[in-house]
Amino acid sequence: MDIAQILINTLVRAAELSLLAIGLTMVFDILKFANFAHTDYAVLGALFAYVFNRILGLNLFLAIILAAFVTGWVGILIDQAIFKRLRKIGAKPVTLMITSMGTAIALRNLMRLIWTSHTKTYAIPLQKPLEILGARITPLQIGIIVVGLLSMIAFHLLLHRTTFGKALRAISDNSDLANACAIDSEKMIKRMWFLASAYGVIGGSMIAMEHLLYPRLGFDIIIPVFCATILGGIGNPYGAMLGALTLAFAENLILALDLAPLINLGGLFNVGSIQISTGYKPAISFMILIIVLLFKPTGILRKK
Amino acid sequence: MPLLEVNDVVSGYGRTDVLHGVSISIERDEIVTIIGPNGAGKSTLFKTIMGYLIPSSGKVIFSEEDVTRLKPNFKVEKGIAYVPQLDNTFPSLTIRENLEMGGFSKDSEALRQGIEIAYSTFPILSDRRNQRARTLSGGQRQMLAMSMALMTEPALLLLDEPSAGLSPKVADEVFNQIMSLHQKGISILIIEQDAYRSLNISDRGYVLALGQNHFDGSADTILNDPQIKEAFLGG
Amino acid sequence: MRKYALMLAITIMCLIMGFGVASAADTFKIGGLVPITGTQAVMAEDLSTGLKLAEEEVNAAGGVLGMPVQVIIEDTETRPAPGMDAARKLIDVDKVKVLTGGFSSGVSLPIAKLCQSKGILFVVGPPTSPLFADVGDFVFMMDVLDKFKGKEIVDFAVGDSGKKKFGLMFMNNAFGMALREETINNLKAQGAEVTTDVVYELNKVDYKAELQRLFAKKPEVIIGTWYAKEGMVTAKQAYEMGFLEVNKVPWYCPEMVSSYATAVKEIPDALEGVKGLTPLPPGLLYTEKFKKKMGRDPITAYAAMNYDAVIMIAMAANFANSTDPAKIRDALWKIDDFYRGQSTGGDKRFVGGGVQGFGKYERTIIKGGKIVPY
Amino acid sequence: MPIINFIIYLLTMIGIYSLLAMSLNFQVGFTGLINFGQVAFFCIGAYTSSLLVVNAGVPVVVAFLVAMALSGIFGYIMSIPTKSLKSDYWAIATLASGEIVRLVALNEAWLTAGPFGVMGIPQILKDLIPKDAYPVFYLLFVIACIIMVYIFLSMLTNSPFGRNLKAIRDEEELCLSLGKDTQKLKLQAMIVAGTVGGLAGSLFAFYIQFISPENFKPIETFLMWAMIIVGGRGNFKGAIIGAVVIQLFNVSTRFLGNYVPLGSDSMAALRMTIIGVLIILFLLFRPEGLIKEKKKVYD
Amino acid sequence: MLTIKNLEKRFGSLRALDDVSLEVEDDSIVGLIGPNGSGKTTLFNVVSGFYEKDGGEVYFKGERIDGLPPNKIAKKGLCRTFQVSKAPEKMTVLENMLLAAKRQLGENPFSALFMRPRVQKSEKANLDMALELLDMLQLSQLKNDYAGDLSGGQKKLLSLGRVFMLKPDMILLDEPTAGVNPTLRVQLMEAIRQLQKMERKAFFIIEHSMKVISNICDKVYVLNFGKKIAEGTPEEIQQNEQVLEAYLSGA
Repeated sequence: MDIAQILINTLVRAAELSLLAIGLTMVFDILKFANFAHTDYAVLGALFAYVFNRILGLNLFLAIILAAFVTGWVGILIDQAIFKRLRKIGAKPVTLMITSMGTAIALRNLMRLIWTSHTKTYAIPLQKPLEILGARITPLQIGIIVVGLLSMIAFHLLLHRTTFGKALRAISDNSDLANACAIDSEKMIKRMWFLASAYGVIGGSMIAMEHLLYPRLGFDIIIPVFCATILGGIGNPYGAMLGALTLAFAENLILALDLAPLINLGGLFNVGSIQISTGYKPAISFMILIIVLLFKPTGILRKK
Repeated sequence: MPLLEVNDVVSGYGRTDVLHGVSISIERDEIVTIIGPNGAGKSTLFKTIMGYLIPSSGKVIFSEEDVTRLKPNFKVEKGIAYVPQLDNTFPSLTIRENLEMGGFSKDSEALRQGIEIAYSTFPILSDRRNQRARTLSGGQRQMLAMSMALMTEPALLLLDEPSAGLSPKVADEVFNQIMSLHQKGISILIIEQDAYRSLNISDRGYVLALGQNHFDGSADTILNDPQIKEAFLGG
Repeated sequence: MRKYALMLAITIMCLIMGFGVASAADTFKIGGLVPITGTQAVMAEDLSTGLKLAEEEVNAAGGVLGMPVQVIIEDTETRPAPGMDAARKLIDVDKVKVLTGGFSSGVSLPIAKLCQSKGILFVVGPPTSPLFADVGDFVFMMDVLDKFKGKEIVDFAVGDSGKKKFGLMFMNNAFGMALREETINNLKAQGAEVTTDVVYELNKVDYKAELQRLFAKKPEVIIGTWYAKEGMVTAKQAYEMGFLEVNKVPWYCPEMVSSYATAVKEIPDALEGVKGLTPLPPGLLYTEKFKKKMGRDPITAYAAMNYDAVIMIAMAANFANSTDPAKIRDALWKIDDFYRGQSTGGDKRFVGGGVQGFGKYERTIIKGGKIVPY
Repeated sequence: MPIINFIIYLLTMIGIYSLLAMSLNFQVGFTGLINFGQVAFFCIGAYTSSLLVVNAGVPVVVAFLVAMALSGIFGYIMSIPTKSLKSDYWAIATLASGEIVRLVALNEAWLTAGPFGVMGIPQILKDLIPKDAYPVFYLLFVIACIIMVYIFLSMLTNSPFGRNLKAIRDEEELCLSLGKDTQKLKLQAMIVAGTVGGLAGSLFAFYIQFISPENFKPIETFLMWAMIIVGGRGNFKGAIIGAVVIQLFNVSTRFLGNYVPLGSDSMAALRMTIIGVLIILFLLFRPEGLIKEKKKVYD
Repeated sequence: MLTIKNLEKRFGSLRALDDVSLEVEDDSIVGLIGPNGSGKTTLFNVVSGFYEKDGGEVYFKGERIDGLPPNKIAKKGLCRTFQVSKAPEKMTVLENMLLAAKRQLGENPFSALFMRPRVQKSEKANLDMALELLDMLQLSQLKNDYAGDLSGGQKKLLSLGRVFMLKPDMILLDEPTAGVNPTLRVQLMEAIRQLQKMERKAFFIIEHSMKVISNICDKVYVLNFGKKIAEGTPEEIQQNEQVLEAYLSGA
């Protein structure tokens, strides 16, 4: 077992996941529903970035920023067209959740219609790994961890230092009272969608850089993102980060764990190495999710 | 011309009407109390005035302007402030942040001044400015809620059961505070369920029952009317 | 009520209009099953092109029994149920007597059973599961069985590297698991040791934990196979984790083209020196035609199998002078000696159970961003 | 007539899906349990019955019953967390449990043959029915099952038991205050739904005669949801109508390719886009679906 | 019938119930009054099992019931209504009434399927009883309307009807007359008193209207700040200094 490598892999994955989880948790916090389309927004943004980067030849960094901006508006647009109407007729959160599932399917296939199912990559060269403490890490991965960290700090500052952030927290606490404080909650919700989608795009583009990009990607990453979000306690941005870390660590650790010493009990039995089949890797996040939900339904960090 | 006029308002939740044609009015510099049993529609009336609920008929007129369909946040900007009954602060925000939220529409200079005023009026808020609002006691919470509402420098203040859950002593303090606000020239509309204390400081009162005006008149009339006393004041 | 009656009416209209067109004209129809959507959709365009190229070529040469050939392509969505929808539609609505194509064994196997029971000829394109051989006499295969491929890759890897400790990484589906089983059997027969045996789920974006596991017991040689998407991600991550250093631990892949066709273009440096088998070269004729039609190189060699399948079906029908599936079936056994195919080395002779017995695999290596003969 | 064969095939598949949609509607429309793991019942039913027949040589009837029982038991297991979880958390947990069931089928190859799937599932009563009439026979069998399930579920939902379920859906606390053991009721509802789902799975397995884990991906659950949203929740006619609409739509778009100048990839993408949009439009503008929940009127 | 000993309930730092002890005798009507936020509804929620207590004991008919889930408590014959009446949106008034009926055979899926004649017979009996009650509550013309469409007062009446359907030994009523029109209110009180006399049921009522309380209650408890500050007959309570100070504040 190579602890250093496991830790590095964990950090990279956690950085990507938590950027996505934050947007999800924010929407849940304010609008009280789980947005199944969230990762598809992220992928849409990553595809925009691909267009800007590969087709218009923009610098990748600029391309992602621009894509985040554009997708932020898409998030607002979808909210105005769909979710706002449902809010107006007082739909239950569950209805919103199912609607977001429909939105996810429509959006994902629309992307396929436009960009085809083929995989895409950004114009970045292959990374040569550096060796740190016996573990390998690429400059891009360091970048991802740094961007992840910076985004988290930025998010924290946003929530606690800006009027907008405070207003968001206020709406999350008590939206009626927020209205009585002259806070235009619809306007704040618009900005919140912009922010959630934009953060998602940063996460999505980082996944696209580090791994691959294709229209179905959103569906392939939604479960771990949900898992991280719930693990940390839905509606809590710090929980989302912690959840992402925990999940990433568990995924990397559990496959590396050798259960034999546990069963042998110091020589009582003699079993060769017993490891969980890698075929069950996708089940790890599910199992963690279910176990957490069963024993601590509010997640690791209780909300507020 | 009254400051606020509610004209024959029919309003409610979804398909169920709670108010069946309620009319009230408040002049400038008045304290008015609305009493009535639970379920009479008092809170619904406030929510309709504030714009959380849009009436199916009737009008809400504030400063000679029809504001019936205005959203709550715009009403606040027009000069109506509202202190809800129990959930009237943001528990996870600090006291300072709560005050900032109260003055959300103000620019930073006005905001700073407003906060200073709030601190000087209620020194306890100043002492605990960086603590979260959920740590406050009931009376302190009520003071914070009122300070928040005052941040917008309103012309009219709506108070939903300001003494709910408070001990008599603290409730007295709250009512003293209401008096001093009134002296600063703010008109005040209070909902109370058991309303001796608030009627005592009020100019006029309305009695609401089953979503309709039941009675109105000066505070003394109401306090001394034996029928009302028996039916609504629990005496 | 009115609304839903209207909707039903519209849907039924669509169906009837579909029926109307589908049963037109005097043509020889071949059903082509292609995974247009779903997990294998990346190769769909190539696979369809393989079918269409053959169709054009046959028609240019006069068609079948004087009739033009029409290949009707249907989407299997890479899932068994819609695959079944597609096959049923082709057989029952379009009235095709011959089917070809297919991709996943899991999707194509129930279709093969259906064809056998209905007396429809199914010339399976790319799938390689040995289970097809047992279905019956109406089912033929254009690709070489996993059994041959497993032996071939083990011979290559053991002989070439001279090492005995193997790490395996195969995808968790019918194709991957069959190949894995054959590989393990052959390795054992050669006295080699399997240190780690990793199976992975398709359509994930992170395979670092699997790679970590693969290398945990210090294997000396790696054998593994992927599809384009997973091949790209795994190669990239293995390289970044320092696991793809072929001079230390050589990598062998039984399916070079389908595993690395995308990756070799995007990240050639990472894959430099990876060796493996290529069921090619597709005949120059095919590659050129493909290039002319699509303006690019083919991604996958499997498309050539679809091409071969259509050509052989047409030849057999002409030879039998009939469009009856049973007669075409018999004719297939007679023409296979004469046909030089475009896939798996060109030899398209069937052996027992209607499977390919003599396909050749070329040993290849990735050099300078290209898969070249080793 | 081959076209008739295709229509019979289509109707059979619609029938199987409408069973699944009815089972889901029983959970969602009547009990208010938001189950995103409905496909698990389908999977367990299909695997249990086919493995029992293929590997253990159990008579088909017994295999069907065991399959229904096992998938009912899985319903029971799924219902346990409803005690402590809010409905949206539970929904996500069911999504996970549906996938776990599929992963077990995929990875426990000693039992399920893993990715290779279960081959050689025999046809029911093959020897007694002439080959040409078999599809019609099976269709009739499926229809008979639908009628039985329809009557069975309608009897349940019209009984005091069904009334309790509706009360849970609308006001769970009230139900508690009236002395109803809501947890037990949910559990019973999930068992009933699981049993029906298991039946659908068995019917599917013995119709297609080959099952593999690929049949049971989350997308299936999504299609079932589309059916009950379009058809209407809180009544079983809606589930059947929904299954008809969604399945016909799915198949008819195959024919649309003849008229619309789009590649097949785009066509398939368009089809799913339309289903997604359809769901959104229904939820926005006709939330009760094509068929409204029927008001129970006493005179 | 109901004995509460030293009951405590905290929400964070707030003591919602602080060492409350009280008793409700067999076939009596007991009132519970106190200002808003004094813990009346909390007390009901703890007694009926919706909240978990933080200390103390609750006995019903000599049996300890604290810690039991709400449905078990209701089954034992201790039923309640809610302050804001709950009305299942898509169930008719009559369905609501039938829902409440006790020990229905058809609640078990098996008997619902296989013992239909007997289920239908008990349904018929319940239906008759429900119609009778609806008549009394003047709701019979609304019997086939959705409960969600009723007005607040009508919902209150419906919730009373539901509780009567349960035939409990003791009923906790949370503001049964709020929002009900005055003529009906009198009838309602009359009904409660009759029920108490005829069927020997005990009532425990949260009320605001002193008139109601003094009309029908045998005994009254007063809560303030989660503490019991007084108990006695309605006349005694109206004279009690402490009560006047806290509850009637300055009158």
